[in-house]
Amino acid sequence: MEKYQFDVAIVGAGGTGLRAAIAVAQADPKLRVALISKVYPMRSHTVAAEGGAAGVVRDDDSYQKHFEDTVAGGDWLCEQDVVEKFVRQAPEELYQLEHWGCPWSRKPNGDVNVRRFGGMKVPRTWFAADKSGFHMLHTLYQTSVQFPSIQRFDEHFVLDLLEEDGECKGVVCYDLQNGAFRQINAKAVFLATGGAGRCYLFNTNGGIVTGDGMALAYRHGVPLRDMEFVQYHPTGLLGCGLLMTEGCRGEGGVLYNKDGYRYLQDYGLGPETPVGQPKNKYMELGPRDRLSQAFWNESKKGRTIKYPLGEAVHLDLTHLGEKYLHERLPLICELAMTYSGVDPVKAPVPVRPVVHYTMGGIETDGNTATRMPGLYAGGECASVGIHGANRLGSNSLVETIVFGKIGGDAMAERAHSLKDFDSPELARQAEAAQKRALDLFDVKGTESMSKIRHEMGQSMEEGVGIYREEESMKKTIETLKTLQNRIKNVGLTDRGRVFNTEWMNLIELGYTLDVAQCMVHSAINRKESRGSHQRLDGPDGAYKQRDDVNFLKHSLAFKQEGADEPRIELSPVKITTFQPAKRVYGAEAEAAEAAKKAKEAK
Amino acid sequence: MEATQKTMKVTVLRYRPEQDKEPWEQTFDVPYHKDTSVLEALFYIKDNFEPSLSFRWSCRMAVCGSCGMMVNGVPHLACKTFLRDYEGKDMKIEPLANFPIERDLVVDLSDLIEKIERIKPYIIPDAKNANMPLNKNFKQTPMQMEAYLQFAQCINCGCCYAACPQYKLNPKFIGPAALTLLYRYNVDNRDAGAKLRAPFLNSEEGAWSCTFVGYCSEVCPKHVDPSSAIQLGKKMSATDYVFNMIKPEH
Amino acid sequence: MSEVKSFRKPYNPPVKKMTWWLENPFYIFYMVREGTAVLALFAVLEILFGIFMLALCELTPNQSLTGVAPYVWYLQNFLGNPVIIALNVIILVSQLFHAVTWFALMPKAVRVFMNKNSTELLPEWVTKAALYLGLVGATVVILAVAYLTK
Amino acid sequence: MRQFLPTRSDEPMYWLMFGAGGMVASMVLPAIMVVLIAAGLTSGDLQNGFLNLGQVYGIFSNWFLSLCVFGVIFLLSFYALHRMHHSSHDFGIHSKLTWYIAYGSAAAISFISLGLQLLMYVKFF
Repeated sequence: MEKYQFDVAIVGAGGTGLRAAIAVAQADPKLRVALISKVYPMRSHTVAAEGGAAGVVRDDDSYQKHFEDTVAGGDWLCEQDVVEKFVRQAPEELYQLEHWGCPWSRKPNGDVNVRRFGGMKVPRTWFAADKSGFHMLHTLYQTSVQFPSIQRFDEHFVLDLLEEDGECKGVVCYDLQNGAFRQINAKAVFLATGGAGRCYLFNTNGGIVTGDGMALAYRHGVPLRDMEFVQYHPTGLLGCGLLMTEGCRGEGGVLYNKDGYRYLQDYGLGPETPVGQPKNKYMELGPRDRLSQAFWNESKKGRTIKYPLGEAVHLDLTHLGEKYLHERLPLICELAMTYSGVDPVKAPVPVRPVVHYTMGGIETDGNTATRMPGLYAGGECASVGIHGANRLGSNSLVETIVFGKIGGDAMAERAHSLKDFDSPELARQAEAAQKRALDLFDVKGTESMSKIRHEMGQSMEEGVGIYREEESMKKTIETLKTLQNRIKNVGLTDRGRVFNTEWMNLIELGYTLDVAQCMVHSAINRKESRGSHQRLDGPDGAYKQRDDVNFLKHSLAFKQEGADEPRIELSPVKITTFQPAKRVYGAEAEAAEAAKKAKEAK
Repeated sequence: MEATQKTMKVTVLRYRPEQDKEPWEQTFDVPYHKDTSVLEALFYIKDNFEPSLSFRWSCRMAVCGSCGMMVNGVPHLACKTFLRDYEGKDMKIEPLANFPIERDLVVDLSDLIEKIERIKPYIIPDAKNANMPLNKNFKQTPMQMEAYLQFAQCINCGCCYAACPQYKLNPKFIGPAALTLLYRYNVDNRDAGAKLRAPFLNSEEGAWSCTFVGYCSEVCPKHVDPSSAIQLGKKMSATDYVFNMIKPEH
Repeated sequence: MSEVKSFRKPYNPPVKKMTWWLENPFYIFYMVREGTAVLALFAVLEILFGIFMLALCELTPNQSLTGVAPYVWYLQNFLGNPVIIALNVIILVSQLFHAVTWFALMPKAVRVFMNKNSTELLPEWVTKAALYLGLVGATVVILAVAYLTK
Repeated sequence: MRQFLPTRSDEPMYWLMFGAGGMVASMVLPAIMVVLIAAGLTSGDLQNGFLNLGQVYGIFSNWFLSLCVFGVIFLLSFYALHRMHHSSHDFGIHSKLTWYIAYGSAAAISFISLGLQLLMYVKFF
């Protein structure tokens, strides 16, 4: 097997991975960086992010406000010291991207413009029309090509981490194009592989979002934190689930049920704000979990609109006018036209909640280090602790660059403190990973991979959807257990080594199944409702409430040796200045704030 | 299956490098409805008939640029092309033209990637702005942004290279997407690197290999209009040429 | 990348260097567009031939017919030849076709903003209209002068 | 890592002439063709037909008009042969020879025209 020696190996070349690679290269051009990705960098799913990235720039805004919005939005399950660091570093990183060429939308005077976003008190979302992720990713990719110390391994699929004496010392990957295995020794390994939305059937995610990094860390004993928190985005295009950005509502789009009624006012988000005058944290600009839950309740009341492809509500943008829509939301117009046959200029778009984001991920500290020395993680695949139980829109794009940078700096430091190394043990592990992968060719089973994938997705929607109950979660747990056995009997039809996607998909599905198990086990263990995790059961419906006494804690999912299911533990949440309170939006929030001010005045 | 569902004969070009001497065709009957994309047709084939069929895909929403391929001889994104538009016809899906075929519908894009990276696709600020503090942005009015924004929409799918006869005839040609990106950075008011990019633009394999066929702009799924960027690049290069004649640099 | 075995065997489809353009209507259109240049060259040669024949003549006022025989031959036996007339009609049509394609592409090489504070580009139709106006104007002037001075 | 920079192409010079010539071909040439056709049709009348002797004398004895004719010939020949040179590439012929033939011919056509026109101009006076 070919062997390489690097200082830093980064797995995943999306927003976080690219930012980390640049950070290392800038910290010290002598450090050799391996940037490994199973696709070309610009295919990474960062590309599909639409709305924007939050960073405090306006005079009427402050770090404190961004901090409070984020922590309250996360239902107090955030690491507050990390959030604090995050909001302070966000503007700097956003300006950095601007200097690198990102076409952030502008005000007439030439300064960067910001837009409103759900759950944010003040407009603070930097945006590049509705292609923010696309522009960020391409800017980062194009910027990265000027650093000769970054060696890319495009279309290389990571099979395993290399571990010795409890430290992470590299990865073994497969070159899809050449059909060769490669061992990459590195002093620091950074996982930036994105989320795991593909656990679910209906999601906004690309086909590559299969939770690879999460499963890699999990299999090496690093816990996955808060995996039960899966965000449903309230406005996915009916049928295909493609994302209609929150920016639609930030720009003034409104949601109607079948009676043409703005139903959100019935769910603690009112009173109704006039059409065309969006107000932060009111109505359509409430947080995502609340909006998705409102849809579910409307559906139960029979007030959604029935289409051949399923139930939907209407996202109405028509009052914004053609010129404004084409300037601010060009991609939305294109997507709705192409995939739904609806022109948002003329007619409302049918939308429904769809799985979008995994708040949880690989447990890390505020510097992206996991509990395994040498292993770091950032971006959606990590849980650095800023999203808590519900992520606010436009916090994740900033997360990629802020923690990409922090991780890059941390790894550069570690690389400086270590010498190059190699050992027969690492080679042995690499060979073993190669053998495990190649052994899949010899399985003579009749199971269908696509059936397993479909059943997993279906079962996850039923068990750990917008609302959850013990009963259905148990069913999902059983289903996943049998799928774990069935996947061992998938026979491959083709032994080809070059671009064998059938083989790669099988390994990916293995990763996804592991992550799905962590999600449902974490969920069934959390006997309360918080953020995106809403339960309907418990004695006298006790789990319908937030339970700060028992569950103001992170869930940790550990791999159990010998068992095919994870073990769940709880860990404390870091609270610094912002004590848990009722999470309120709309008029209720304003009343609460007034009361607080009055109290302070006394 | 619904009674209204129709089927289409879809022929896919197959090539397995370890078994086949050259590509061959395989035909499938694919059921479809009004929203079925070519990509979904390929999913159907992979799930139900041929798990070994390989193709690149990811986002399903025409922004990641993975699924460029030839549909009835024309470069398209599979996820943005629909069977309904080929009703009454057969469909033939082939890998992107003008690139070596790696396997089935997967081509070797390394030449495209190398060219994109060759032309220095990043902001090269002038000395005055090189160390701008990170609490300040460059001034860029909406109009200054408009000058390049359209050309920054490229998703690197490779459709324009598959459409370009000049690239077919002379693979040294830097080609539509990379030249568009070059122009995009040259006209960005934050950038001062035009001089460093000029050798690529001015060369025979740069803008001057283009004969303005215009097919790249026709097939571009993001309406980037590369042929326009190249003509504007030619104007830029010609100006540079004339100035260089009047006042040579060395 | 190195001596390690690669399983690659990329297939390079053969390029039909002469006939690639027959595979796609767009390419055929392109080749026809380029082909109009051949006819334009023929028109140039025709004019040059006329100049040559004229230069052979005695160029003093009130010449006898024998002194200007070469040009008269050019006028009557060449330009007057029905084959040449037909050919010239074809050239005329081809150049009008060229004009249409040329004007259609020209806006792509023009990227001007409406005014200093606008993000709106000069619409394509304005550029095109200006070009067609140029064609009509030049045609009217040339034909008028040719008619009036004969 | 030292990158070998490609050399500057001389194409801009020809491209500028091509551009101007293409403009002439699209705007002026149709009218010229109409005149040539008309001249063919009226060639029986040597006194009043199009391009009769008096008229062509008038053109070529006027330095400005003569120069215009030369300009048209010069630009059109470069335009047409430039395009044909590139078309030879489109037919898979990549040889420096076509370059010499194309631009050599265009230059020859222009020089011949210029020479003949000067000759006539001298003859008139």
